Amino acid sequence: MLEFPVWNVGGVGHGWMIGIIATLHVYVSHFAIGGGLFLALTEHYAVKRNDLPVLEYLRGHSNFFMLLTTVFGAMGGVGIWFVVGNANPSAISSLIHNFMFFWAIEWVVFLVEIAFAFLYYYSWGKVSQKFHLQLAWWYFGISALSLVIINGILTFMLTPGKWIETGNIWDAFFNPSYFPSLVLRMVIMASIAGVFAIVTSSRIKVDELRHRMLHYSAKWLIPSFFLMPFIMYWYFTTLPENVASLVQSGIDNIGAGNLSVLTRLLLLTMLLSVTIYVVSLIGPYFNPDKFSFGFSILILILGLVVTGATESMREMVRKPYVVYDYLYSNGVLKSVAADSSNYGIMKHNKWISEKEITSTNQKVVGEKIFRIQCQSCHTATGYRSMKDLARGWNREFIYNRLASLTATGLMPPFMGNDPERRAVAEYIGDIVKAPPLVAETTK
Amino acid sequence: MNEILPIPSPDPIAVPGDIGLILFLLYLTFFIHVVLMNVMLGGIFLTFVSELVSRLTKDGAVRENHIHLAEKMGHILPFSVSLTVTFGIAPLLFVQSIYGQFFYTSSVLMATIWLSVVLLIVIGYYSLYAYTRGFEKWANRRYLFMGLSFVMFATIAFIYTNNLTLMQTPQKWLEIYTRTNGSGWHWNMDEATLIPRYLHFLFSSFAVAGLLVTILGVREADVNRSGFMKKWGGLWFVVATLANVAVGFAFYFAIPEGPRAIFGGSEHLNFTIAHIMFFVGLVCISLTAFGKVKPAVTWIGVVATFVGIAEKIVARDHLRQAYLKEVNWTLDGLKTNPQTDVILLFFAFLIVGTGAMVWGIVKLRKELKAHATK
Amino acid sequence: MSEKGHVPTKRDFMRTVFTGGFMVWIGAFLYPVYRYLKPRIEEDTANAVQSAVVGKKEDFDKIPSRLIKFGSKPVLVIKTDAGEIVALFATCKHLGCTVNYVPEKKHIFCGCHGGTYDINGKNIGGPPPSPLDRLKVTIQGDDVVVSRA
Amino acid sequence: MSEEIANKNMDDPNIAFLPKSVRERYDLGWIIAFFKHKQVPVHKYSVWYYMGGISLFLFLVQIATGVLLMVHYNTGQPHASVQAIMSQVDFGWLIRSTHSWSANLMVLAVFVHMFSVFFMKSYKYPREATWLTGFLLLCLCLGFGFSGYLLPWDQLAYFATQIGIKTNEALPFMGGFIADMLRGGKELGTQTIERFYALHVWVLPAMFFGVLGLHLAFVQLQGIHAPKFFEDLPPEKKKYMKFFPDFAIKDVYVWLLVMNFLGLMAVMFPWELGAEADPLAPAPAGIKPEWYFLAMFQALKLFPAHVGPIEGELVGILLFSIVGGLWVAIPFIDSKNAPAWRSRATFYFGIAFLVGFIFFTMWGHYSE
Repeated sequence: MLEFPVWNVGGVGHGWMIGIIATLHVYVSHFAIGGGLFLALTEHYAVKRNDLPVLEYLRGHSNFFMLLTTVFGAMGGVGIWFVVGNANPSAISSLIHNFMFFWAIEWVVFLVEIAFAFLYYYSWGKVSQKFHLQLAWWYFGISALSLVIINGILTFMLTPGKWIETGNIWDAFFNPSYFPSLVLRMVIMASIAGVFAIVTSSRIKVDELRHRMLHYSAKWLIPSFFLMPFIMYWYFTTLPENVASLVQSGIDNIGAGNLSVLTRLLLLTMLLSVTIYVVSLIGPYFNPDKFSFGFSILILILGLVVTGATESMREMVRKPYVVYDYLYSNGVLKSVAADSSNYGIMKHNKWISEKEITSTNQKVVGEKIFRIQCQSCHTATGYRSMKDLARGWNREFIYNRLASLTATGLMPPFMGNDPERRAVAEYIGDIVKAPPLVAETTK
Repeated sequence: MNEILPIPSPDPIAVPGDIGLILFLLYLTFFIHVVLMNVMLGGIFLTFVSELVSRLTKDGAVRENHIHLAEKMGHILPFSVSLTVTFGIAPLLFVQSIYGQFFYTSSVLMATIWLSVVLLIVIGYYSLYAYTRGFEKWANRRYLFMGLSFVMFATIAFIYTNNLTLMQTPQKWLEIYTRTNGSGWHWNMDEATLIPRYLHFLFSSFAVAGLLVTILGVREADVNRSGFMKKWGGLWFVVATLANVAVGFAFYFAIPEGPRAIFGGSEHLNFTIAHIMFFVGLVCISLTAFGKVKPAVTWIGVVATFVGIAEKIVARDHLRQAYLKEVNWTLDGLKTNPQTDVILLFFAFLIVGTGAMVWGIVKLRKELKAHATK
Repeated sequence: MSEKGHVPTKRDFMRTVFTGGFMVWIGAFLYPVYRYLKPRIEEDTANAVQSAVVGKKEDFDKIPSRLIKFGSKPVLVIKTDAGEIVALFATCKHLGCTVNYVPEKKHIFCGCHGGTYDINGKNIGGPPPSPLDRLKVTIQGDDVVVSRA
Repeated sequence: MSEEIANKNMDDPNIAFLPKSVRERYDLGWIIAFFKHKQVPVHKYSVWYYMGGISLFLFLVQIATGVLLMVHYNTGQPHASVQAIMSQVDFGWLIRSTHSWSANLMVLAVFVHMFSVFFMKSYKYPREATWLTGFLLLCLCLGFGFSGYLLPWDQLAYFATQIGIKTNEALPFMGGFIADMLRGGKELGTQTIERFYALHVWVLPAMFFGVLGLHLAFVQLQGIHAPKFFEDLPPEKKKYMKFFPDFAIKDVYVWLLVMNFLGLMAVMFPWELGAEADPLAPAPAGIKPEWYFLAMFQALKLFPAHVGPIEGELVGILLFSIVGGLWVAIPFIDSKNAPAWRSRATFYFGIAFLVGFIFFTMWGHYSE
């Protein structure tokens, strides 16, 4: 579409803006579900054994849980919505036009979830144990339902599957990676619940209870550690590209296309998650008496970094699309992109106040076109910068390169006619301080 | 569509439901959002005022009444934030499906400010919790939390007013984008309706919060406190509503003539009913506050006010359509492709979800009673 | 430590689980090291594919270029405007990506870092330090045969 | 081994985790007992006690990755072989990036360790020798950095090394000799690589192991130093934790975290390899040495070409030598019975040194 104005965030880049908010939100919202299971199951055992100290701990933990998930978790979701709307309106518009009523359903579920979170928290000690436990299970069930729904929208972006041909909403929702992703997230959230429980447990004042709860919380990390590799493998088999070969290319060659970052993120994910597992076993599980709050915070941070790594992996695999095979990262429809060199960006995007390219405004217009088309992923001198990526290129080469962007398999085509392409090449040429073109090659 | 203005084309995917249905859902959820938002924003302000009064007054009885009210509000307000936010999501979703091309554009033009809303809510929300949780512990300083929270939410309201006025004036967009260089830092200050519109909403929130205090007064068992709350709440309602008449006129005349014409035409009936309702509300609440009447009178006033608000919400959207008609955009131009099965599923969820909440609350009240008597 | 006839407890089980996990962890570290040290089976040029038929002559009239597998290596076969058929190892001299022929521009392009070669494999732009390796092309009857030079 | 000792070993709870076959043959209980006996003071600066351990850990990483790099590195084709490591050998880029990152982090950790030791005044009697060996280790670290930096033989490495050696050449009497010995000739060339390689993988490690052994032995023999305020506490207020297992387990966490940080950096910001060094090409603009030499490099620029009859650079180097000499001699200046003013002066000298170091490094980093 390329008809929206573009928010200019300087060197940070849209990717980081979205990435930071999304990572925090994913972390906390998975905790909102896994933590629900933790509360319900732990309360179930505590009630069964009439273990009052544990119930007292749960009350404190649920206070932390409620304050974190109903405020920070909820606002994070809104934050993603806002920031994606600002950074990539075409993408959010596509999703809303497809999934509006699924989102409406998600909203109903969220509303009920929040209501039950409050009911659960504020009824501690004021109602029968049986009813309170019931509320806990209700909360968990409803929050898991919210994942069941939002998962359809999330996975759609990566694997729209048959929707591309049929346009059928159910094909979009139950897309190829729907189920592996759902199971993956269910397993992850149990371990995130464990991580947060380790944090609150390490604050318990009574030694005996602290040791017991640390030991117990650490167990929550074990299932995901063993199940994860299999589920990951299942998930990868449903992905569009041959991910295995992408990963291999990153193993032997760091330069071969930027997709080597996928391998690197995968390695990082393994390293960090295994460390979390080892630390939580050596510490909270086997030696709870030698474990302190400070180290639990470090586990928490490691968990956040893993979340960030896996989420950006998901983004990486999707390149160059935001909705695979349908909408490119910069908001260009694949169907429109077919005729890229005759597109005439200035005709379609009326946000460029200059109406014609002249030798004097060439670079200004070039910058504006760059901003519209490239800034969803690149910046001039900051994140994924032209300064680094085009270092050492001459202007003619940049000009030619812009015509063959799709050859990388990572980028959408340049949408624009010859003078527009020349204008962008001149702009980038200035960034990398390329020598000016000799007069006859410029028209 | 307009050839010169930089309005993006509508999304190539059709709107997934009947426009009338979506507008109905938009009005319904927005109505609930507005009432909750008014309770929240006005409530925070009134509580802040109560805090100040209790600090400045020398009269022990007045102080006690205000502190009691502040504590009561302190328990309600965090819920109201949560519900306001949640009920804000739905209308925002519906509005994007219909007015997306305008709404996204204006959001991008003020993106930095727009995004900061999220941070401001988090701060305002946590500071409310700090107020409630630290009511005893930080008795001397707790009013600061309430003040901070008010500043946050009042700013958010202002940002919303900026964005929603900006979205209906595409004529100004290109100039703004060129001037700000896309930095996303734009306050829509040159908009004539901005300030009156904002004050109109702000005063409404004081009025609705006053209404809430009145209702709390009616339901209060302690005669002394009940009298105080009815008077204090009613006073806020009456004063804020009267002030809104003045602001309303300013707002009305700030609207450009073209869109304004609808109030003489298609919206005339709608508008008249709304004003009659507000008048009824004003009379009933005044009687509650300053006379001795049955609770039924109060409830009539409440219902009348709510009907008035609902009418105004419909009128607000019609005004937006009138604005956009100026740039040759109408609802008729939208393609629709209703996803009937998903819509039915949505209603099923709505019914079952409401049922679940009702079950939870009813059972909770029963349990609370049973537990208390034990 | 455990005595004879000792019934395994949950804690013992957990120790096993932990040890198992720890082994996996160590393995995860050793795997890259193993891959790093594992000799790359260098192509034994004496025994490798020496020549291959890559198609009929007239195949190249319709589609001027094709990428074929020569043993385990990709080879690019292009028919030039002059009618000559050129065969080149399609491995970029920069970092070993597979290059691609761009018919509109009549040059060979590497998508990884934007290296360009002319139709004869000479490096003309971007980072590649040297030309692509050429193969010998002979016409035997109708068949186009590519062989190591 | 006598039956008696074997029996004692069998019952020693300290080594119960070892298999029976080991316990009946070797008398190992005393090692664990020694570490269990050793205590670490617990106070607000305890966190600095991890720095030495971190440095050690990073050194171990250096050995492991360094040995792996030797497998594919070829002094005959330095640049091409590193290029191959980066783009052909499986996980070669990972090993090299880890080696480079770990090297830098190790230098950083050693610096932090040194300053924390300095400000806790741990160098004082009777730990002078620990300080001296520590200083030697720092010098060896810098030597590792300097020699290792050249080995990939790219433009940056070439010119940064060129500058480094030239600076040395300014020294009177010995300067030219040292420079020639380092270069293996009058010019920096491929013969230099052989020398640097020998230094980097053989000479320096051998020296490092020896000095490190001494350094650790001193620490073990004398125990961990506690700052004065802790020593002055009444005995009942002094808190200690056992080195083993309490401190050791925390050390493990810290090492794991450092390892993750290292992995994060190596994976997300892999080390780059520039174009092959070409002695004939003009030096690219803004050549700078590695950050740990940057402060010196920047400070040297301040000196005018000539100070009186002497070359400015020489004056600078002499000045650095004096400061360095003072730094080494700290334990003897601020000695056991030194008057209070000398102790204070030492402290301010340390502050000035630290601030100056950071200031010049930043300046060097941000100047063109």
